[in-house]
Amino acid sequence: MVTALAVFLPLLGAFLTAWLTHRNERLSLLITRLFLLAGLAAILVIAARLGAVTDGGLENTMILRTGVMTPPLSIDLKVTGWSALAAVVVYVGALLGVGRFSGRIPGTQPLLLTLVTTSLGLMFATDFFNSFVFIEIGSIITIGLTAAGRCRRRWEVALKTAMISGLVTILYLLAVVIVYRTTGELRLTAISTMTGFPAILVSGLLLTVIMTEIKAFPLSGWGLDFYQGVDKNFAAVYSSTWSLAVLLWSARMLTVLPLPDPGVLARIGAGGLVLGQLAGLRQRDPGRMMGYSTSAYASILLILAGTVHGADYLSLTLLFFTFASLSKTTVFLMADPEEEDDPWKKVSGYVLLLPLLCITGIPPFPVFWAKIRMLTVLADISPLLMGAVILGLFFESVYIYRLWSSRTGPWQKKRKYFDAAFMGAALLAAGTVWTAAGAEQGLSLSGELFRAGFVRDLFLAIFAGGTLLSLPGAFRGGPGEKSPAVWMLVSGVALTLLPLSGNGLTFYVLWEISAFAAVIGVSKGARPSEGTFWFAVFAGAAGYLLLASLVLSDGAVSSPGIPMLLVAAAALLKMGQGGAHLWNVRAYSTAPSTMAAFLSGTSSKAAVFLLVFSASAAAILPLGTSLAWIGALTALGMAAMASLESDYKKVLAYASVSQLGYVIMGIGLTSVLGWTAAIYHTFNHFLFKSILFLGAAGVIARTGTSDYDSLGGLVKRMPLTFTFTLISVIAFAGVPPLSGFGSKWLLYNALVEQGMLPLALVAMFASVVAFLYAFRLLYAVFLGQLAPRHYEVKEAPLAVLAPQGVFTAVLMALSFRPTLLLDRLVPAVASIAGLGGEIPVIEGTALSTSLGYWDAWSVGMMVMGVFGFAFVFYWISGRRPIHVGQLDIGFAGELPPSPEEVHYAGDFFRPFRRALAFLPEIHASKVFGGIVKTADLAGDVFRSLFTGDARTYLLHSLIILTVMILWMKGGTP
Amino acid sequence: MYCNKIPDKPVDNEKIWKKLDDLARANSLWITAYGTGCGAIELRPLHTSRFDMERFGIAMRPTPRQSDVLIISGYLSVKTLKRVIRVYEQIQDPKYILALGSCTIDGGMYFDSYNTINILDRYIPVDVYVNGCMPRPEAVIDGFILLMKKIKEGKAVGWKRYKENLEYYRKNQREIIRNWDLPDYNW
Amino acid sequence: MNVFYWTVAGTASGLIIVGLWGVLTRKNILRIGLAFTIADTGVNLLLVWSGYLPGRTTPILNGDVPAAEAVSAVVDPLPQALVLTSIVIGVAVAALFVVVAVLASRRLGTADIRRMKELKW
Amino acid sequence: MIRTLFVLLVLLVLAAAATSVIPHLKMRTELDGAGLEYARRGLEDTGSINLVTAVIVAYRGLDTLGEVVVLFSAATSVMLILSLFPLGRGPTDPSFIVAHTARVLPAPIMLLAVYFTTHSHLSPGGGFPGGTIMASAFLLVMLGSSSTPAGSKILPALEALSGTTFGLLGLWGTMTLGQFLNNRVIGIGNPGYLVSAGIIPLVSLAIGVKVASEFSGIFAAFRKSGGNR
Amino acid sequence: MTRLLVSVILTSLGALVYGLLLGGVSRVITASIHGRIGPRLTQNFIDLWKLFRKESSIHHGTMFWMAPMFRLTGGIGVLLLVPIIAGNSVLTNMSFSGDLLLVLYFMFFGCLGMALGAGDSGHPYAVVAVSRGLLQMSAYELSFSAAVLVLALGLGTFSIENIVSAQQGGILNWNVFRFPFATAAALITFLPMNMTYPFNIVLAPQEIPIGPPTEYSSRFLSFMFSGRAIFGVAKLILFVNLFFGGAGSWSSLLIKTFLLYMYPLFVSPVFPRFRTEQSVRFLWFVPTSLVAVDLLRVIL
Repeated sequence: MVTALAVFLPLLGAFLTAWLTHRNERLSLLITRLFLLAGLAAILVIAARLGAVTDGGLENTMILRTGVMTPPLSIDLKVTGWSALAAVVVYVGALLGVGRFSGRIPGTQPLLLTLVTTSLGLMFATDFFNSFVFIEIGSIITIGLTAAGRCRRRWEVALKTAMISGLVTILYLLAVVIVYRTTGELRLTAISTMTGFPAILVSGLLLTVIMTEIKAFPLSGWGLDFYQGVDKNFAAVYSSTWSLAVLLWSARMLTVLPLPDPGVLARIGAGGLVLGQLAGLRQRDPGRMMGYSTSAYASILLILAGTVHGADYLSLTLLFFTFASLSKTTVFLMADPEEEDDPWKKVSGYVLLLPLLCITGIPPFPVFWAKIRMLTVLADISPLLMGAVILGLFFESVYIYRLWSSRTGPWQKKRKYFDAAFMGAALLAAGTVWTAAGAEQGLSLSGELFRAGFVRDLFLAIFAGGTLLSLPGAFRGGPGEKSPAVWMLVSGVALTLLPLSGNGLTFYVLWEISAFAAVIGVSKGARPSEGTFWFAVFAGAAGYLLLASLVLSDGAVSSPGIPMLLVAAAALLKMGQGGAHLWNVRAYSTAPSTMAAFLSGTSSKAAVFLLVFSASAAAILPLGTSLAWIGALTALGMAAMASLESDYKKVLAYASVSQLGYVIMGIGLTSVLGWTAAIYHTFNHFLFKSILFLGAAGVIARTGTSDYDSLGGLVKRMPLTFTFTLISVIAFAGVPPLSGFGSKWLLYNALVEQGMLPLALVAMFASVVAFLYAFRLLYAVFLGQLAPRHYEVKEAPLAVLAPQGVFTAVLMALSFRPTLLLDRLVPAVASIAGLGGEIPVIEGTALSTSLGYWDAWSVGMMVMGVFGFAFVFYWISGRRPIHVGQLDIGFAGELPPSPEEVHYAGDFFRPFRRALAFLPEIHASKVFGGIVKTADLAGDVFRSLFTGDARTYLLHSLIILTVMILWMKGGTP
Repeated sequence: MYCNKIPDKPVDNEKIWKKLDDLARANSLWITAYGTGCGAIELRPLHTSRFDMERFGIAMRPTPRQSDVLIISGYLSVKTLKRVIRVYEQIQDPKYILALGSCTIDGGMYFDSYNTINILDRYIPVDVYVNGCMPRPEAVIDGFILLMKKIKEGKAVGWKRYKENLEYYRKNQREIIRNWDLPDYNW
Repeated sequence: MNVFYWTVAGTASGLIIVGLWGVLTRKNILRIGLAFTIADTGVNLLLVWSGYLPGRTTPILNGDVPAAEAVSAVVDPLPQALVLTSIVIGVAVAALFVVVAVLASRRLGTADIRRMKELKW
Repeated sequence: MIRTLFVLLVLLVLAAAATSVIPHLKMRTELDGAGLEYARRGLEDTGSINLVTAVIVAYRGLDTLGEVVVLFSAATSVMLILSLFPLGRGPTDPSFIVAHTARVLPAPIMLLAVYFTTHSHLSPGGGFPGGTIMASAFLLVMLGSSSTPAGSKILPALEALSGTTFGLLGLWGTMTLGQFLNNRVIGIGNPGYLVSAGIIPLVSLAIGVKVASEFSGIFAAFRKSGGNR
Repeated sequence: MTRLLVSVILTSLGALVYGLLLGGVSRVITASIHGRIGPRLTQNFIDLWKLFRKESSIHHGTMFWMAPMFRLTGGIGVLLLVPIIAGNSVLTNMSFSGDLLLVLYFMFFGCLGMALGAGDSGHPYAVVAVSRGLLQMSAYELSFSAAVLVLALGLGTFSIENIVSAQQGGILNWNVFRFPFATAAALITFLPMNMTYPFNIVLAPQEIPIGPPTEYSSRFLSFMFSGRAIFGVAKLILFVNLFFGGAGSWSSLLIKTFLLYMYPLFVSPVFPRFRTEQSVRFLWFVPTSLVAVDLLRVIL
């Protein structure tokens, strides 16, 4: 009874509202809501009875018999726990959308209610012809509501939809004829008993129908047009009701198709995923992007159907499609259909983020759990297939990020746009919590992960300390920036938990949370879109690589080398090595400065942590030399780039990547000395890069610019900031007695010990080139002439100054007593299995290897002594000099024109540029631009399939049908 | 942007080293390489092996900060005077002025020009005049030797005079330089 | 009888192919709708055809056909039921298609489907 | 031209590929499958002499409900679209013949329709043909005048009523026999009589009224959309 | 400790005197090459004293103030880190606190301080010169450190004392003969290191008077001169230690350093000045390819 009510209540409501709708609109809307609520209650009761949320509950069944007798004579509606949960989503989607859509367009309520009944009917249908009836109702309502919706291109969309449904009708009925004639009945399960050519024909017909209906590439053309042109609020309803129902019905259909080889489905799906999403890369229209995303999910369905079976299949499809649908509904609810060109114009990306991240399947959002399990299965079947799927998913995330990052509008205040959307977001959040709580765990990374010990604690200290100290300054954004504090905190907490995570999956989840919280933090900057987009793309890529490695190392098929390779690639991307610095530069320079400090100082260390801890030394050994070379060349190239750059934050970004190159080099050496150098340098880099970026934050907060040409002379206004920056610059330049020299010393010892002299040379050259940008940074910002417009500039705010002070104190302590750290670090590194080479000896304050020795304490004392002596001697030896004005310079007897003209900061190293002129200009932006262009071109080839002519889409369907029939016919004897 | 502090009046309080100091100053005269007029061409031969001024410890410095001697090489126009004042004041004490040619003494052949300085000593304190139009390098070296002698005797005190009578010099300077825009003292 | 059977099947298939050909090549949207109806008719014919049994009567068990002999006397009732549904659906879809097509051609000023390509790529 | 040829090629290849199914679709000489069962026990199960009606209304009643919903959706959509986007072309005056026919014929047509509808379980016919015929009567009335008939006001009410009736009749089955749309909720009576076959006549009636009101609604919507004289 | 202190002070003073004297000698020799008489040998002392005793001086800010100290500290520091006479326990000074790598990197200390002071002076020429100087430094450090690393790898040590002791026992054991190409490269880089022609782009008085110290005067300048003199001596000793067998006694130290000091004198007076990018490219390619020969020898 409850089942019948759950299915048919909306229909009764539809009959009622059809009568009411033009008489009393408000009452009609109220009744619509009431019926939907009643239906929701009913379906919830059913779900509870079936125990749908418990283990195995998805397969529990409840049958609603209709007519007389039993199937095959009559028709059953079968509710499983699986479909009951989906039905809940259908109701929720309809409830969310009814106000935004039907409230706006009177007379649509009966159709909406009918659509709910139909969706449920389709999901529960067990009869072949009965499904057809439901499909037809759904199509008719879709056409009707599309035509009735508020959108300029409604006719085109409605017509295309109508033509598609016309073709589907014909193909489906042909299948009905064949099925009935060969099996004598019309139950869905009967189809699977078919054999021979009829089976092939029916499979072909149905597969074409399904691919068209679920909008799987290459039959997705009409779906793309649909999402682009349709009333976005109708799309909201459509996604959670009809679209979901068709997906789930298709999910069941695909299991009963009498295909000769179900693996074909996975191949079609994977191919469609890659090519279809490739075509979507260049997409700019937000509605169409959602169409492409739908097409991605359609492909995922095909892949699942070809590879996963049983209870897994049920839970995976459910997780994927319900949450994707709900997310899409939420996204569409935020749209303003009155805005024809960009319905999301007024929506800030911040609001869109939750549903969009949900769609891309970033952990801990529910789709992620489904994704990782799907990939696990695929990894066992074919790593190649898995790779293709990951590539396709990555493409999807790229345009989704673009959609998100291009939204820069202010927070939309109008309540009417957001009540439903917020509810959708809340539901998503709840779903996230719920699925995360029940998520399956137990995957692990290869190697000896998460050894407790000093190294782990060191990273813990870096993550926690970095977060805490970057945070105070983040509460107030710089000029034009919003405060990234919340997201920095989220990211930082996730980072801090990283070393404590118990297994690979947790690690990955925390990694992604940290990355994407950081992405959001970056988006708070003054010019966010570009940097945010690239950061998101690279973080996404790194995440997918890590995911692939995680899944592969868990699987049985592949060799252990490949996961390591992927981990290394992920870490390199994360650290911007080997040309991936594109994102660092763009993100750091557009992010709020404190966020950049956090990213560069603290967050980038996660990649080092990943490398150090996931790589058993044996696994990294084959990659070692290549890693070291990548690190060395990156260190050199980025140092050169930093020298030629004239934006404060970009320079720091290049410098950050360059410095991390040394870390990679050290790790690549796989010796005790190398790893000690790498970890020691990591800690150093954490200190000085945090100081530098926080200093930059202070400067930018006070002056409002990060351009070298408009800064200068700030030492007179911000002496403390200058002092801290000076110390950290001396440190990273590796000049004794400050701590940067320590890491260099260890590194060269390691390099020479391994006989890698060319590498040592490149490293040496890089560290000399580092002087160029180090000095330029100090000079252009703090020294030279103070521009008159900065006369009133005050010292940086305490919130960034105090942390700098703390960092500097640690840095100084470490400079004079590096053994404070090395005492513990060296034994800890030495105890890591598989690391070769000699172990440096620590005696007192001195450190020695068979090659050389270094006593930081005595060097420090000597420098302090000589310096102090010189100072005192100068002080007592004569009169005090007179402090003169900034323009009191020997200027050939002239008065200098103005401070700005005398300040020589732009194109500071022009001779360097000239000297480098013999090199071809290889900018990472050009390389990546080339990659993007190639992908675009390739995508354009596939995009050109979608000519916009509905007849072409029909022809595609027919061609696919023909090809499939011929293919399967050829495939079976 | 400019330091407007008027320099303190010089005091002789370091008697102990004075002899040694004067000796060193006399034997290490660094010239500001600054040609103010036609006579600058006569200075170049001083570098050559024929005249070789380095044997007296005389060297050219490209910046007033590091030099001791300013050579006024010929007539000064009003325009140049302004620059000379600035360069001279930027030289650190003790500093000396060697004026070359008749023009610096009484205006020479340009005595009636509307735009030249006739009596240089009214504007900046000259320690040694070398007459001639132009004086030959030998004469210049002779002037240097005279200057060295004066320094050793402690008589080359133009810089002290300038500081003590700054108001006087400034008045004269301001009289002739109409668009006066220099700071109170050019540090 | 076999000839009749296959003739019907052939006609039906022909209708479908002609209909599809019309759908794929005509430019006027109303003609496309008509072509759909043609193909639909073909499919319906095929549906009825599939329930055909030679020499049998309608499945109404009145005096002519005793209930006991029904099994050997009547044709298959199911396709007939299905085709009824199918026809009704066809009518409904056709009605909607016509409305949309007419309104589209009125609003867009053309009935040429090649002009309705604003949404693409 | 190339396009046409290509389309033709695709269709022919498809057809050629599909011909392999011919051996599997040979003419049947005996009933089998579900058809056999219907013929064997249809009368017994449903009490309907007309086996097609038994299949439509009783065995596969859900399909029929769906069918009704299809019509309902299409009608609602058409009405909705036409009300939003009026065609803006008014009706012409009916010709003399039409006007007079419209006065005479509707009554006998209605009679036929009612017979069709109520005797669905006894003879060829049923809710759909009956309803369509009823709608044709309405159409005739409408064509006979140049305005929308006054009766069209009650069409939505009729539609709602009949639709709800259909639904409730179905739920009745669920409540009593646990089977939606079971026609035996009130006993199947004596096959061959008007009052027999359970609720089949009632359902047919509901279907008839529903279909009639929907079609009429579509006609009325067209007329309204054009604007009354 | 006291001995160390005394040694440190004496070494520094000695190096100052020696450096100034060498400067004087070089001026005299240059003058001779020009056909002039040239200044007195003690001219540099006179100049230094004069500068130190100037009556007034100006400064531009804290970094400007501190730069000469940086310079001095850099010079003295390098001097103290290099063992002056092998086997002499006193004159090894502070060399126990770091090896060759430390010396290499400590050489930047003074340069960095100087550059900062120049930057703080606000004079554009000073900064242009710093830009040139840093560029040139980045270029010559490449080949110099390459040469040094070849030595370190070839001899298996970074310790200067060990490098010196490895060269004992005959002139053919000197690194100049064991690693001739590396030594040649290092000797080429010795020219830009001492800012002599043709690499005199930093102090180019005719272009950018006179580079970083443009604004320095009086005592600041005297500190700078002292620092430069000491640093020059330190570099000489370092070169002698690295390539010319080190110094076993005072006499050999003086002879070797003197000869090494003379070598630029015979190059610089006859060359014009490179442009910055020419200099940089020359230093990138020519000495580095020389080192590469020895590098290949060592590796293979």
